[in-house]
Amino acid sequence: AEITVFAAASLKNALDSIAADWQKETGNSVVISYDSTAKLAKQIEQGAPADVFISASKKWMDTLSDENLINKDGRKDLLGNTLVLVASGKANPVDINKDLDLKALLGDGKLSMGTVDSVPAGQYGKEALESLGLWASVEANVAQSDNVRAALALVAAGEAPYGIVYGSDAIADDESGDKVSVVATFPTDSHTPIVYPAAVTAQSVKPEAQSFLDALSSDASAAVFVAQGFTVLK
Amino acid sequence: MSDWLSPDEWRAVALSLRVSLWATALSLPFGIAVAHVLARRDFWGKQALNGLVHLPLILPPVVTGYLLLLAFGRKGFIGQYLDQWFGLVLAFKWTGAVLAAAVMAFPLMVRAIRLSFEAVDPKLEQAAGTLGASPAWVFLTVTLPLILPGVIAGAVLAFAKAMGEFGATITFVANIPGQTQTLPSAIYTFLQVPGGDPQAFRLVLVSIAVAMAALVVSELLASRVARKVAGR
Amino acid sequence: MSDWLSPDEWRAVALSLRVSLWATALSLPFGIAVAHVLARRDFWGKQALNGLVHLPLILPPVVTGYLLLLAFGRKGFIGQYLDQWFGLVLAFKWTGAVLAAAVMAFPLMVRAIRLSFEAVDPKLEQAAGTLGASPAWVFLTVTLPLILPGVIAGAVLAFAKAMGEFGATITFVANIPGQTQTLPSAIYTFLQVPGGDPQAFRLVLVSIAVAMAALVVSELLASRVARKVAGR
Amino acid sequence: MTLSVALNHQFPGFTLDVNFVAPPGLTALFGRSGSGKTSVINAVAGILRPDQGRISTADTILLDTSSAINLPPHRRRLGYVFQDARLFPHLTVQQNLSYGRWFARPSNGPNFDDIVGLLGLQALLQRRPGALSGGEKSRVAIGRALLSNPALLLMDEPFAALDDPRKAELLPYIETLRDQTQIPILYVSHALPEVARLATTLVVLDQGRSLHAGPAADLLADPDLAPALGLRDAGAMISAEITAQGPDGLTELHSAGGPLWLPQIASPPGTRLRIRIAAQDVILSRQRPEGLSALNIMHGQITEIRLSDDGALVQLAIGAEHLLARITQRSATALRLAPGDPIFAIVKSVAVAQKDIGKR
Amino acid sequence: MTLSVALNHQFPGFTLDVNFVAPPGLTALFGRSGSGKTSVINAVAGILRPDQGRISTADTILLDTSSAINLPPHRRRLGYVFQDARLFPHLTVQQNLSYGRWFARPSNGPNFDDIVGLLGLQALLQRRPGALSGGEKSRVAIGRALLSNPALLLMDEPFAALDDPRKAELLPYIETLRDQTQIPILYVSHALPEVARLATTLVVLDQGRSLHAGPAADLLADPDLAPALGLRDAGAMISAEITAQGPDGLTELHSAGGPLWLPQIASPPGTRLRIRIAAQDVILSRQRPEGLSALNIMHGQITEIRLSDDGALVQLAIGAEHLLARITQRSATALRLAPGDPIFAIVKSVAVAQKDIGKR
Ligand SMILES: Nc1ncnc2c1ncn2[C@@H]1O[C@H](COP(=O)(O)OP(=O)(O)OP(=O)(O)O)[C@@H](O)[C@H]1O
Ligand SMILES: Nc1ncnc2c1ncn2[C@@H]1O[C@H](COP(=O)(O)OP(=O)(O)OP(=O)(O)O)[C@@H](O)[C@H]1O
Ligand code: MOO
Ligand SMILES: [Mg+2]
Ligand SMILES: [Mg+2]
Repeated sequence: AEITVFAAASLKNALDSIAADWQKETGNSVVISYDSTAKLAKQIEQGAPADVFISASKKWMDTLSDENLINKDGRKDLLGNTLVLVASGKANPVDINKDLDLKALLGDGKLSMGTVDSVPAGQYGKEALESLGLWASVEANVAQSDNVRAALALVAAGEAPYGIVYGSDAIADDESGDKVSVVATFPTDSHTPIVYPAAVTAQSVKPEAQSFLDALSSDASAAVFVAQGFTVLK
Repeated sequence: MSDWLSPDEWRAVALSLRVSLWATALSLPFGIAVAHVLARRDFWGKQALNGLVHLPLILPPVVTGYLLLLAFGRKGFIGQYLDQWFGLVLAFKWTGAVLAAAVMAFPLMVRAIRLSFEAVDPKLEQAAGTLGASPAWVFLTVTLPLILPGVIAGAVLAFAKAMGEFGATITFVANIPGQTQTLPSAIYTFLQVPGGDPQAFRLVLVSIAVAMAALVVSELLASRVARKVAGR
Repeated sequence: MSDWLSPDEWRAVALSLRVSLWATALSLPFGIAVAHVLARRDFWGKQALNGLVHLPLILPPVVTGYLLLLAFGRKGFIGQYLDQWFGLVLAFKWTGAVLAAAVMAFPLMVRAIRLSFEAVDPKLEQAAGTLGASPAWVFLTVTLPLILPGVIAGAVLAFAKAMGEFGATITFVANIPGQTQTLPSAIYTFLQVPGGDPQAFRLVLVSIAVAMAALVVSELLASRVARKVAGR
Repeated sequence: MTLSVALNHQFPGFTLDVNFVAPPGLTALFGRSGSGKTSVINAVAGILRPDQGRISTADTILLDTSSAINLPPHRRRLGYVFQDARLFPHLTVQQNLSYGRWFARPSNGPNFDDIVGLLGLQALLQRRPGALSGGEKSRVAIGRALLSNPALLLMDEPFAALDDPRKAELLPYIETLRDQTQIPILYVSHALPEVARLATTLVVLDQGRSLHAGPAADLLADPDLAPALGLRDAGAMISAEITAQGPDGLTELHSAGGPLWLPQIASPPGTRLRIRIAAQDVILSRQRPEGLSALNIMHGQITEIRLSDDGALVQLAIGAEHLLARITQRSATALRLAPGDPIFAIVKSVAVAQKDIGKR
Repeated sequence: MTLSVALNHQFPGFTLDVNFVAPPGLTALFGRSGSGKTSVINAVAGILRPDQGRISTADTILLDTSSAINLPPHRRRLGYVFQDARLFPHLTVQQNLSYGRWFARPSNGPNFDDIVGLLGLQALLQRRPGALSGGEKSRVAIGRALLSNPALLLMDEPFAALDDPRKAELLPYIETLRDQTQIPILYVSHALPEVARLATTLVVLDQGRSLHAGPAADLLADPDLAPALGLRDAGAMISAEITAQGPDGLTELHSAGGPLWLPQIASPPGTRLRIRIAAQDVILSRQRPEGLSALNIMHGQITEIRLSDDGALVQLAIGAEHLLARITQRSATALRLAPGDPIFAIVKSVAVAQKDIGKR
């Protein structure tokens, strides 16, 4: 049988490799539609033929759950992620805490983030800065992009000296670190935990959907996710 | 070369071509009809029609995609009847990608053809009428050949736009490899993951190559037609 | 009405208008020049120029945005010189949004104007030449007035496209409320949050209203010009 | 078939108010530039919809604004030679010529090759109109209209761009069309000799109004009308019948004023002709002159003398017909001409030009 | 100023090979439809770049393909009346007329209001060309060219769409231009009387080649050329001088053949004129005829008789000038005409038309 997975775009590298293995093992086939979480959720609201939904945001999964569009029993928080401060080019680490003069660090440059009202990474970032009491000082200097990758690209291109992105995005891209370097990781208590919830959709009639979801939690899968910079939630 | 692209990528290239060709071909008659009406007739609601045609240009593509989803989705107010009556499902199918591309390209196509309509000398059409040609024949034997440069330009614009269309398409039909994943969707997906840039770049080159080939062919065609229309 | 939109939203509306108008106005001379060259001259590399012009149509907008970033960013191969020599910075500025919108709208503008160039009877230009008008004067007094319908059509298309442009803009200049947040960015943001649809819908209406007003004005203008060009 | 035309139309700054009947044959619309000739023809073609009007033939109402009848042009079975050629630029000359034949018209019209030959278009058939010369364009336009096998032929200055030898070849064809088919021909020209030769009916337009309309022979011989038609072009028509073909390239005719010799006319004895004699080509003499190279001397009687600043216009009765002569006042005085006087009219044979001869 | 033209150009299926000199005055290009007249004028205007050629005036080389000189049209200071009017559709009639004046040309050209009046365009100034009548368009085109104050005037059948009264008003203006300014005029027409009246030089084109080129008076009086020019239009030119204005609207002139009386010519005694007398308007007589309405009787001597199928063309010497007469063979035989015979030529005063008179 063939199942269709709707997954947040940032998961592509890991999911493609896991899905390939799973297909080999089970003989089933998987097709995965990657997009921003919001668009995927809306498509599911409009009857998209998705069997599995892997969201980058708890809120959208909750919304679908409230609308009874997912199988609530099978829902699980699959992955976690870290939030990091990246700098353009090679840069020295900084200590991120209430006393950090982020404004001075930026100078007249911008702080590149996902859109703070809508893109999950942007929302987490704003929350973290607020809890550290740094938001007010830099708010005016924040440049928001419509996804994390775009936010990272602005840093990589040297447009913005600093940016806030997921740990998973920051590492793989540029191991040599001559375009971006991770200068700090936000304390986990400065923001609500970053989770990637996954569930089978309510309309799915394929048993393979649940088994694929289960396979995502296998040790082999976990290794793949970790290699891409995610944390695996048990 | 076949190693250079993965099977899914080949399928994305093929799908983009298929979608763009169908979108161009299917919308052409409507484009000509709407352009004709806008160029030649005065009627109540003309401005509204004109506005409607331009809408996909004015709105962010995602919005157009959502509107398509709301209208032509499985539960949409048009989509449900298409499904019930004709068994035609558009959302999340490649046919939906055709619709999305056609809608997005429509304003460009209509403008080009409309300009050509406006440049046709009505005196030639009158002359055809005096020679016994009914309005339909006048259209086929005089007007249509004379607007051909505009029709070609409109078709080329539409094809190029369809090749590049992304926002509305991915919103309306999602991004399912081998089914609804067009070249731009595939490019977008690569851009969303760490290390995906070179892959994206490869596909961008493919996209450019295909579109350039189409452009060159169309230019040759257009210049032949233009020479003919100029009467030489 | 002023309560109906938040101050940031008002600023987005104003910014979109400003960006679209500037993008249209600034690209118009280039659009006319490129259309002229494509319509009238034959030269080595013409096909390449033609392809380049169409590129923003063919590529997904995000890609165009990235390319702009690479070229016109602070460290971009063009951007750094703009900065050094003219102190002109585009990234994160509304001026960058103007560039993005202009680039995205350029193919539409060029096509419309080019079609009009091709419809001008060269015999009229010859007549002007025999009356003592140098090529530049011929262009100003004969060609330009005659292609005005195409110029208007091109400008309208460009303006509409600029009002709706999102992908390339947000990638190139990001989304800084009050500085680079255009209407489409604002709409997109609302669409990304659960329950944001009504808000987005409000802004879509604003967007449509503005663009319709521009369309109606342009149509009136165009029909006056067309009557004049037809010699009546 | 008779065509009746009554029109009233208001352009900004110009009023068209025209009323005439075109009996079978060729009706010429004559008038100065801007007098409304093209507008009248356009209304008959259905291209101009007048504010008020009625246009009809014996069996069809083409237009009747009072009962909202308005046959579209393609149902009017026209052949319209436009003042500007209006060729289809995207079609070859051959396709332009055949265009009217594509639309299910009875196929007993003129033969394609004949028309192509008549108009000298053989070498141009595969060209497109763009780079044709002015005269070539107008020849194609004439051919296109003739070949569409029309029931009503409209010709708006069809020969203005043609050279005289070509014109001389085409005029007999138009005459044959006029005489052998029943199709009414509306013909615009400002060349009065051409009009005089071709027209059975003449409509004189002035500033949008039909000043005079009637049989061409009557109007052309009316000294009152001469100024309106242009003095230089005044002239009358007389009828004559071929009696013999001379051995020296001359044809003998019999007219009411006596025998006439004209350069060879290729028609058998018995053929009746209309001959136009321009008023300025007539010399008057009291005695029968002798020893002159002019062969044609007709005897008649002066019926009217009209003096003006430009000279004297003398109308002569030649049997039941009339001849006009334009002479100087000084000659009129010197010869003491008076109505009722018998008089000789001298016309050089060659002054009666080939193209001033029409078959009846 | 003298214009020299030598051209060679190959169209697909048509070769242009022309060589002539246009001395000051008006040079007429005469030839059948498609003979290459417009092409020659286009080359002079710089619109057609011939494969090979050289076009120059005394002080400027307009084109020389051998040294790659090719002055663009706007530097040639032309006034070109196109065969098709080519008005600017987006400009009013007034703006069309003024167009040439926008480009820094010396402002001593003709007066705007004079030209507008001459062409009868007052009422049209604010209109756009779209809905002008055929003749109105060509009048605007003529005005536009004249008002651009050109150093070289090119006119391609400028009067084809004009009625005779309007033509009669315009021809004297062209004559004045020809005589009072030094600008060369290249003039295309297929109306020989017009050409004869206006032309100082005549170039006869046939299938792209310049068959004959030379002083118009010589070519028109050459019986060898008569068939090429169209027999009906053959005719010679003689010069005459006004001697008196008669009280009865006639002007007396002195010619080598004797006194002539023509309808009033508004020029003072002493003015020298060129008068064209069409060969077919001349009657020959052995004796001096009496009692005729024709006032003009010239005495001369037969120099040449040329017989053809169409009759006899007789050339007479009138003093140092020549006259052509076309008569029938029968008359030639009856009168036993032979070279050397003294002879009388009768010309109706009115047959020497106003428009056949040109100021020298
Ligand atoms: N649409 C219009 N608006 C205003 N005036 C018009 C319009 N159409 C024609 N006219 C005027 O009506 C008059 C008659 O035009 P028409 O073309 O019938 O003249 P015509 O007799 O054919 O002249 P010509 O011999 O010059 O071709 C002209 O003065 C013309 O300018
Ligand atoms: N671009 C071209 N290609 C082929 N043939 C051409 C081209 N331009 C002109 N000709 C031909 O050259 C010949 C001369 O044309 P031209 O316009 O000079 O004639 P013309 O003497 O002005 O005739 P008319 O009196 O009919 O206007 C014509 O037979 C025409 O068809
Ligand atoms: O503007 Mo889009 O949503 O990147 O195609
Ligand atoms: Mg007319
Ligand atoms: Mg010509």
